[in-house]
Amino acid sequence: MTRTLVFPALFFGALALLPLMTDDSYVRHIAIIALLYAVVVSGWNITLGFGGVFNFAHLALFAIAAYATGILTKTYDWPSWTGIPVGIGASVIAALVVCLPVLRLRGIYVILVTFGFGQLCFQFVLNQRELTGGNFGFVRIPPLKLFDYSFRSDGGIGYYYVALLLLLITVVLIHRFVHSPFGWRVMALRENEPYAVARGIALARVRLSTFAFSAIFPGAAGAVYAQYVRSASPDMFGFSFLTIALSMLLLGGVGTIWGPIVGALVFSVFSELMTPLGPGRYLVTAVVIVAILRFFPKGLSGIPEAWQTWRKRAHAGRDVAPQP
Amino acid sequence: MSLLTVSNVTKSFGALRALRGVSFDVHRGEVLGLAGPNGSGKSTLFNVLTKIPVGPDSGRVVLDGVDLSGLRPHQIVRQGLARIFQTETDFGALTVIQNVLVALPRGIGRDVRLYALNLLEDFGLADQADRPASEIGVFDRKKLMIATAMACAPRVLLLDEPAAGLSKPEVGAMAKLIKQINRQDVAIVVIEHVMPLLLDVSERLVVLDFGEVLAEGLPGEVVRDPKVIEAYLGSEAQAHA
Amino acid sequence: MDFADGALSAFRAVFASGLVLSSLYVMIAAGLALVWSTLGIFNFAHGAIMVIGAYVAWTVSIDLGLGQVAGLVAALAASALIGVAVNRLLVQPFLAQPNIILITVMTTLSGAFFLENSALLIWGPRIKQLEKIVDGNVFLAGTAISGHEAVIIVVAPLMMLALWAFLRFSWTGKAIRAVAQNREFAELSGIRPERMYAIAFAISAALAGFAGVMLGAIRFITPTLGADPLIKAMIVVILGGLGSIPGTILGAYLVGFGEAVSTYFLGAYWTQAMMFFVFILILVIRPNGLMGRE
Amino acid sequence: MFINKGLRRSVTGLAAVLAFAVPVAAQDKTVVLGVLGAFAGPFAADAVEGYNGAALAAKEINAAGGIDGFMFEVEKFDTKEMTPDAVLSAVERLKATDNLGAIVTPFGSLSGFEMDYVAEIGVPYMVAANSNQYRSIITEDPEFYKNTWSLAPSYDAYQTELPKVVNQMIESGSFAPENKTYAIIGSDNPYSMPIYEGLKKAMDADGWEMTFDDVVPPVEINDWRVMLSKIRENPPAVIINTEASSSNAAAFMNQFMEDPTDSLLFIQYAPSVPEFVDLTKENSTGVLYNMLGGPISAKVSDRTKEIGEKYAAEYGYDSSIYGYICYEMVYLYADLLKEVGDPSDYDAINATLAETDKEMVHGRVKFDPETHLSIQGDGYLPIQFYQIWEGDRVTIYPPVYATGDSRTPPWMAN
Repeated sequence: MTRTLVFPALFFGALALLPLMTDDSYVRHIAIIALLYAVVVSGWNITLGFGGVFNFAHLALFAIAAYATGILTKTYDWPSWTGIPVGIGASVIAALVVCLPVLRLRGIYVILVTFGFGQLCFQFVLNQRELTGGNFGFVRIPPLKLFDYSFRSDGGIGYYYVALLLLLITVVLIHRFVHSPFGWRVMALRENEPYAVARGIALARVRLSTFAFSAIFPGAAGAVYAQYVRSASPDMFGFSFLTIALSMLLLGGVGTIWGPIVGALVFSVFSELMTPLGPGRYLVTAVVIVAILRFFPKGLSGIPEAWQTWRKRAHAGRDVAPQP
Repeated sequence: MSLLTVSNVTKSFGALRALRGVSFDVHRGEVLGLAGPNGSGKSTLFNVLTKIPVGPDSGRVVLDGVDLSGLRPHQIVRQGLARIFQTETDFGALTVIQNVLVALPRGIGRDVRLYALNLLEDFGLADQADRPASEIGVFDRKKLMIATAMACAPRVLLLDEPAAGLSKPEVGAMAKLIKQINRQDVAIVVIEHVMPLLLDVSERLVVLDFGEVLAEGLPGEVVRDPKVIEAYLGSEAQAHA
Repeated sequence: MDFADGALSAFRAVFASGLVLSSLYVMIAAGLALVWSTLGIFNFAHGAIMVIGAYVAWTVSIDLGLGQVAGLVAALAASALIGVAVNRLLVQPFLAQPNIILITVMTTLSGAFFLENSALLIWGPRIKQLEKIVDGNVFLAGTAISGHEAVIIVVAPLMMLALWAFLRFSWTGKAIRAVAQNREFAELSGIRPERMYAIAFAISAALAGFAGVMLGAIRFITPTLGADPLIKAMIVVILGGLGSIPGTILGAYLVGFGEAVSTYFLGAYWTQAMMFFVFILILVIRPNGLMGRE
Repeated sequence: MFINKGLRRSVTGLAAVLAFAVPVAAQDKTVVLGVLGAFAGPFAADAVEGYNGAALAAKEINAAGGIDGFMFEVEKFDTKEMTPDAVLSAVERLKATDNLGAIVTPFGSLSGFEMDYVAEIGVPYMVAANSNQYRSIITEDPEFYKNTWSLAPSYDAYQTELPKVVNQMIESGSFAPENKTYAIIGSDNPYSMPIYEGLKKAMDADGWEMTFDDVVPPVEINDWRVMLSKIRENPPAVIINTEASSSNAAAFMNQFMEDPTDSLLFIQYAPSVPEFVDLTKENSTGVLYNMLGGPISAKVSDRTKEIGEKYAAEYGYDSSIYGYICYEMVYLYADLLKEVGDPSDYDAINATLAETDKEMVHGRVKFDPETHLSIQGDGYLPIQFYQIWEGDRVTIYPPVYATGDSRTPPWMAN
């Protein structure tokens, strides 16, 4: 039991100490965004990975949360600490709405309807210019403030720890989910839907709960994102944002707790390093995605397993070798 | 006394009339055998009874006084009508015991794990409780499927070819298992092509042909019914043609 | 009198506009529908292939000055080649996987990004344009449209007809359908499935390239030219339903005329959002499309 | 060449990330000028041309020996998908750049939100677009944004000047309307909408009666015919389209010309994009458009002619507005550096920048201390009206920069 805690403790310990090692704001910014991505992608993994539902509306939930937070805290002067609850609320409600048609559909149709939902939200944001700022985006969202402390001070270190805390909560919640009867039901539905129903699992209720649960994470992350970058843009509904998040998920490995997190962190740094390539970086990204799908279907999280198999094989080889 | 009453159930797929007014009763505590040539509508009958994926076009199914027509598939299971599928089915990514745990109804008691372990013990699967279901043997997977059905606390259990693909000793073990379950006051309807098993466990036999009940009665009498023999021979002849 | 006159001319304009839009959508959706209806694969790179077709035609016909016919031929060849590559690299290696649907969505999306940004690197961000096939205007139901669009109106349904006849009557067409319906059985009958996939993709991509060349003369060519048509084509194909070429034609005309009518009554402002709303609604009510089979 | 340099930077950047940011050894006497923008996607052309213009100017200055020994190096800072975090990443890269002298760019984002973060760096920040967005943020605290200055003027004149020009055409006899009616089309984006609203007010105030009014969403519009048929039901004397997308506007132009009404056609800004003429060919002869902050016509401005020729020689095609303006930004920065002497003294350079009063390719640039935009109007940056005639862009207003007279559009000749 204690052994399983070693890796998480090391991981979060190292991340908690990162600001002590560098106060470089560039590193900090990339780290904050990477942590928020890790939260979002972990949430996506609940529907896509554990639930097996091809939900392409997940990033729209993130954008909806960012807009809801921005509009309520700026236009309607809600205190900035309400951002996270507002973001979660908006995201969960939207997830339940998008889940309703999904209950009736399968396969590619789920992808199309959830993608269509994102496009519909996008059109709404463009159309409601007075409310959302239209295609130029929503700006000057008030930063997060607790008591008298503005999270913008001290080089935004507060945001870093908020994002890290979010990720810690995410890991704890998803860990509990994976080891709970609810989590097993979700996975049972993914493994074999008719069989799951034949064992008394209520498809609609479990699926709605899955969507609501997975929406918590983009909701919270979207709120913090909006308060950190102080802006929301309709590009957040776009294809490229979606593709980035999906690449992270695939890179890390679908259906594991740590895969999406590792994927998000690695991909964030990787994508930042590729910036000088200009449009060429999309070429590299595309090739990397296809290569992962082709050669590492389980993503980075499948590598330890592959390594173990390889080692076993190597050991076996050595054991066999001395025999006559 | 009738526990499950099936009256006048029909089901069509386009022009194909798979079930044409099927009626029969399942009595409390009995094992009812369901026989018939391939394509006679046996598995379709199980499908429409449990509404997986959809219920009958018309007709009534009443379980212990409750009309099932208004219920959704998972509610039917909770009402006490559970089934196994023809092929070994499981939640491969879950462990053996988790396969059982997801099927347990709420309010089963405080220590659900102990309850599930006891259930697995009955099926000789307790020592594999924490292995992924995808890693256990074929016979074990078959037993696990029945164990998960039992986890649903059924009053009527529908078994679709439990002996398919099993070795001779395994068939014997399966027959024992069915009788053992039956002793726990669970009525059983069993579809089976392995005739010795069917005749061994069944107290009564219903024979379907072309979606209709062809014969019904004691196993020994039914198998000697000329209509039944002809139906089987006819399908044999077709198969050889 | 005045009202009746106005209503009539409005009706004509809606008709002309709807016809032009529908024909464009038929043309763009044709290739997408071919691969979707026969192989069950949704090619998200379809729009990007269209873009490449348009650029290649531009390079050959305008930059190198070799004329329109050479441009068209080069565009068809290049896009067919890309279609074969898409199949070879992004579809074939994944066919054995159980969740092929999600995987091909991912791989073809990646393909789209690859092609779009390759176009940006090769041809630069500045907009380009092709020559119209015919100059001048044509009057359709009393509303003027360009001659080029008149050609599209005529060619688009012919293209679909040819596609339908090809699938229906030619050996290759039948073989493609056979592979789609039952791969093992087709293989037993001596059909080579990989080859059928390659042919279907090549034809589909060539159709995309053709659509790109036609569109490139009435719209600006940019690397992102394909994004909007792809989404429209998606709506068309879904509306039409799986496994149905006539359905795709119906879908295209419904979307085109629907857009024109909605623009007239609801205004351009709400038409786009409306289309997505109706799209979702139809998916929920009839997941297999208007003409789709169960 | 650029990519290699970029790669080298990124490798040191990676080392910095892994070693938790060790400062890279500074190179002497190099001043980095950053171009902030999205180098892929729908706005790539703007960013690339801004970069090209700036790079061209830097090359010339370096070839002439630099400024007091300082050599310029122009670098791209890619805002990628233009999502807020990607824009901020680019700003953070700027911040981490050694010898950063200034940011010269068309625009950093559509909303201008990046200004807050650039203000924290303090580096001089010159932009050339999205005046409304930059203004609305700057006016809240001009002192805080003391480093951000816009070489584009306020867009207010877009809302008011059209009736004046139309009246001038009536006076000169090139336009003889039967009545004073107009049709107007808005485009639902924060740039076009204020112009659309303002123009309606200005036309109404001038006694024009509106016969048609619709707003299109900010997406691709393939077909304007339904809208045009509604306009044709009751042909107005003037048709105004504020659609900002040049592609949509070109489609409108062509479809209008399929069956033109006896109306003067004015399209806001979009026809200024070089390709508009390629796409519309002879159809566009007679259309009116205007531009704020655009270069004075090369026929009357030697500066425009000179830059335009150099640009075309270097890159093989004509520059759009941003190539010119970003070119000028680099020369403006060169002036500042010459005066201050120390590129790292941002405060001094910003203070000098604020005092700018210089004749440039698009007119005399002097900044409004309240909005940090270039002052617009007589003697400063003009609003210019053009009429396209057989592919030529004839400046018809203001008279001082005019290269020709307005003419009756060919479709109205009889």
